[in-house]
Amino acid sequence: MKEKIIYFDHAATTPIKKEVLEEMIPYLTEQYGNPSTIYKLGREAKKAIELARERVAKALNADIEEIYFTSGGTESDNWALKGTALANRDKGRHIITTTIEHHAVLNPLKYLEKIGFEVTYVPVEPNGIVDPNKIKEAIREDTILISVMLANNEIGTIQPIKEIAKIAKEREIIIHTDAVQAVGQIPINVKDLGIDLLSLSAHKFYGPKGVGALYIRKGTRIHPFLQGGAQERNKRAGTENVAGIVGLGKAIEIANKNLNEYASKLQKLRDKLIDGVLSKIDYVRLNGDRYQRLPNNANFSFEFVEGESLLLLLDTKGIAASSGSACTSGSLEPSHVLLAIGLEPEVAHGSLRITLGEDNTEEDIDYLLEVLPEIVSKLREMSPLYES
Amino acid sequence: MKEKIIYFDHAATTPIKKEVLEEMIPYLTEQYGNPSTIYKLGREAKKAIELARERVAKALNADIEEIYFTSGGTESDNWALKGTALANRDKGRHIITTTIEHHAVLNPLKYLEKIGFEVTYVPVEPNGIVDPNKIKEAIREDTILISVMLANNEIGTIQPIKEIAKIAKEREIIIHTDAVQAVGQIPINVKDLGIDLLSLSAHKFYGPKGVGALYIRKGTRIHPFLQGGAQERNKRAGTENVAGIVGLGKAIEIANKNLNEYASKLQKLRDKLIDGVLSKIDYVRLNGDRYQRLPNNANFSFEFVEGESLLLLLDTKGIAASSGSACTSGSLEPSHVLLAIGLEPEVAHGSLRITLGEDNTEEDIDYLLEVLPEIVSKLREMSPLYES
Amino acid sequence: MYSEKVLEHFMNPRNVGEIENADGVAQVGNPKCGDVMKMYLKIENGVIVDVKFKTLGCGAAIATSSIATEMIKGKTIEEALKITNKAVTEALDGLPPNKLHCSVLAEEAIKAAIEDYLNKQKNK
Amino acid sequence: MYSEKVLEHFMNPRNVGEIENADGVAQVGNPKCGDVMKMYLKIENGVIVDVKFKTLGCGAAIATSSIATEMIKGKTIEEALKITNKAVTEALDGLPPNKLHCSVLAEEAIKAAIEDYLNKQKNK
Ligand SMILES: Cc1ncc(COP(=O)(O)O)c(C=O)c1O
Ligand SMILES: Cc1ncc(COP(=O)(O)O)c(C=O)c1O
Ligand code: FES
Ligand code: FES
Repeated sequence: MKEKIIYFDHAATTPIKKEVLEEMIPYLTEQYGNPSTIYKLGREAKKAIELARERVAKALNADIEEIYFTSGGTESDNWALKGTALANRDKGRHIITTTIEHHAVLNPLKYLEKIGFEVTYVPVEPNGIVDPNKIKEAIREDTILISVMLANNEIGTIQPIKEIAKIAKEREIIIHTDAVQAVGQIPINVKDLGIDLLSLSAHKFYGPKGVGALYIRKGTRIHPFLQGGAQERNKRAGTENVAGIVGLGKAIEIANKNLNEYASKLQKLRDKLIDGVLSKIDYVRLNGDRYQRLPNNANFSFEFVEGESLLLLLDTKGIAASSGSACTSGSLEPSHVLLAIGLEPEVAHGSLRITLGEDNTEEDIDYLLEVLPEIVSKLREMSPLYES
Repeated sequence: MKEKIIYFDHAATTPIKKEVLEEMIPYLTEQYGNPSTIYKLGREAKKAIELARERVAKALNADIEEIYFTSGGTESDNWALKGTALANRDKGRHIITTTIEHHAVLNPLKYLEKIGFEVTYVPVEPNGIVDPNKIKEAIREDTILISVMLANNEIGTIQPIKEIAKIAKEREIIIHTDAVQAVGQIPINVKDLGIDLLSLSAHKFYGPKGVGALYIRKGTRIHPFLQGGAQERNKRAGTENVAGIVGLGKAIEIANKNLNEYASKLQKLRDKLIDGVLSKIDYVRLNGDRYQRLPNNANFSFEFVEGESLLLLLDTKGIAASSGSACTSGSLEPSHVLLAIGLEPEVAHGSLRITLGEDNTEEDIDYLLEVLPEIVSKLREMSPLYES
Repeated sequence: MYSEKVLEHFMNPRNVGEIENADGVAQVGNPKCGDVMKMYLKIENGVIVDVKFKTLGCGAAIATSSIATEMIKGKTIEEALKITNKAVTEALDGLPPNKLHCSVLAEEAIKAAIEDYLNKQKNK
Repeated sequence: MYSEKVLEHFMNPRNVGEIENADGVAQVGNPKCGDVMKMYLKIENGVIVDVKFKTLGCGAAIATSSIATEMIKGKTIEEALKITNKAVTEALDGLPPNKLHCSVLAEEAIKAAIEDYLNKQKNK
């Protein structure tokens, strides 16, 4: 058993970068002013927030006034969807999304269905990518909103948002993208993508948990979601999480600067991992497109293995990873994403998601390739369904 | 001009206590696991959250499963109001509140009015306290919710929530209280108060900004507000702000332990301040009841003075304070609270809120009592309306 | 989430394997999550003298299989039939609420394997 | 939020006070926020030779009063009438968006005080 933890779950969350925490610390200590106040202590906090806003805007090629801070990806998604649906319900009540969105998109949409909206869930192709033509076909007279994620959190597939945004714009439909998994992994340019709304969450790119942002293109009709004080130009109330926002700003700045280097390093490790697993283990498949995926994501399904057991055994070897198994989720349903790409529930059950980060090394991959086959064998030997 | 800042704006926000930050730091550094994950790093984060939940429950005399973490007081208020209104709209569409609530209550209620609810705003007495009988008189057949704050953020008046809750319960009406200003200042016992929902925010009691909690009595009908993942037992989605939640838990534990000592110290300073200001300055009034107010709050109105100017001059003397002047607010309306207790707009305009904290000393009060009369005189001399 | 006891049984499960020519065998599935458990019994004079299992499932499923086999080994059929999922859960120092259903699998597997034995006896 | 220039004028306002027997006097109020500004002019041969003000209002109101009096002192009436709230704002290195209305008060006070002077002249 190794002492050190090998962390392979960067899609779940990432550690805060040292430089990020360093910029946060003053706002957790002496710079405690409330940014809405008028005296120096408050003005300093306000300035820090505005610098963070500038950094986010720069990273996304947005205008500064188009960035609003939130409590994370979930709030950004809730706000984007409920805020635009309700503000545009005079125009129509139809919304289009895909079958592989995060629950932070699917559950608000389910709620909107309950209160009178209609949602079309466009299926994805077996490679985990949605066909823009199918989005186009789903459009109706009364479609007001399309929400498609930029990159999937389980299988890492990158969606053709630019094409979808173009289709949306031709019909004057609002287009939102959940970029929570994409920020810091692939270049993002909101103007080039042509989108109206984009959600992001700091803890996915080496920033703190509990802070995110929503990009809202100027002119987009949207209601506030958190109502109260006049913060965020009356669009998002609540005393600002100053330290968190400062951390988000610094983290996105660093992520954007290192993007190419980071991505090519991780992609190399990822490919080594994928090749290694596929060649060393039987009855295994790679989930999601082999190439059009995030540089840090690999997702496998092993037959005759259950994901939670796999994770627990990896944990005993000092490896932290994730699974779409029903047994790891409170809901007892296997991952809706794996089912959406056509996996049988039993197979979805035996899935393993490895998501790499900047501290991972070739040796980490070697170690995983050493212990994983043993663990899979051990579990298969215990399985009543497996015949070796 | 003093070098050190004398901070008199603890109702706006408080610095994070050293012991609180110390407990947070591991969760900003090596303990970065996502609490929803199954491996050790995630389980540690989960444990930390559950300890915090226990501490909050203990401080409020609630059950552990009745505490839900949020992104702050504003989210707690939004959730409490919109969540219960929508979940109980089959029973009725009438809501009762007061004229002195925080915007985090008033603005969600305005939104609910837009979508078909009716809201009665019960006026308060000139001392800034609501008469429970007036709440009772406002109740209708279709009243589903009453929301009255425990203590007011501007004038510090403490409201008779226990009596109001009793009235509500007789009629099976849900009762929410915004305790954002009360926590850490006065003892709170949710069972004794007899309330269904209570909002709090960590940064008001020496915890971090951007994290709060909502107490939801078991059996209260309420919809989730942030929808997505299965966090917080499916009631509040989003990757948890682990460090923030840990900070909240530690801060409320300390606040509760030191409550009596803290309150009696601040009350003494407050009384010295009130007596000093009222005796040293002309044309001044104390806003809010002289006795039934938070131990740390003093709120004055000076005629022939405008609040923002007052704050700016105090700032140059190293004093941080607050005002309900229109000029300090984005909205250009003077404080709705000061208008609600019967002040003329001109008088509300010249208000000064001093809210004390544990680091304040007698010397701080002496210093304020020395510089404030000079500043008020200087401004009055500049006023075209003042005749000395 | 899991108790030390659960983790210990999960990591070192007792009685994993098969029994050739077992006197009672049954495979049960958990409809809730798709997990599968197979139980083999060797029975002499109404006493369970040996038991083995194979399980495809979560940590709780494997741990409950393991402890359940320990609990019935050496017991009479009547005693074994009295073992409930509650007893199994308690023996493991509890399970998280969303994992309680996993322990039902173990109870069912024991019952089904004994039933298989009794049926075989009848048909002898 | 405020520029250094605004804060400097706020803290050290120029030309505060009254002029006895002023040639033009006017008091204007800002309906938006309730602030009040009073302007006193001493005018000789069509030139503003002295100016004083009193203001009850926010930092921006006081700073704009102060700089506006500086801007018109020594100017002819015609020149003074051309001074807009925009010019006043620019001279202060800008104002926050929600404080732009404050500078209108200064422009109005100048205009009203000159008007008062012109009316008095007519009635002489
Ligand atoms: C694609 C996607 N959307 C939304 C979220 C929600 O973000 P958060 O948990 O920060 O609220 C996540 C991560 O959990 C995600 O991966
Ligand atoms: C009474 C009251 N309610 C609600 C809030 C909102 O809390 P937060 O700003 O932490 O969201 C505040 C403070 O701003 C408050 O004083
Ligand atoms: S048996 Fe599958 S969740 Fe436990
Ligand atoms: S004049 Fe009142 S806000 Fe500036």
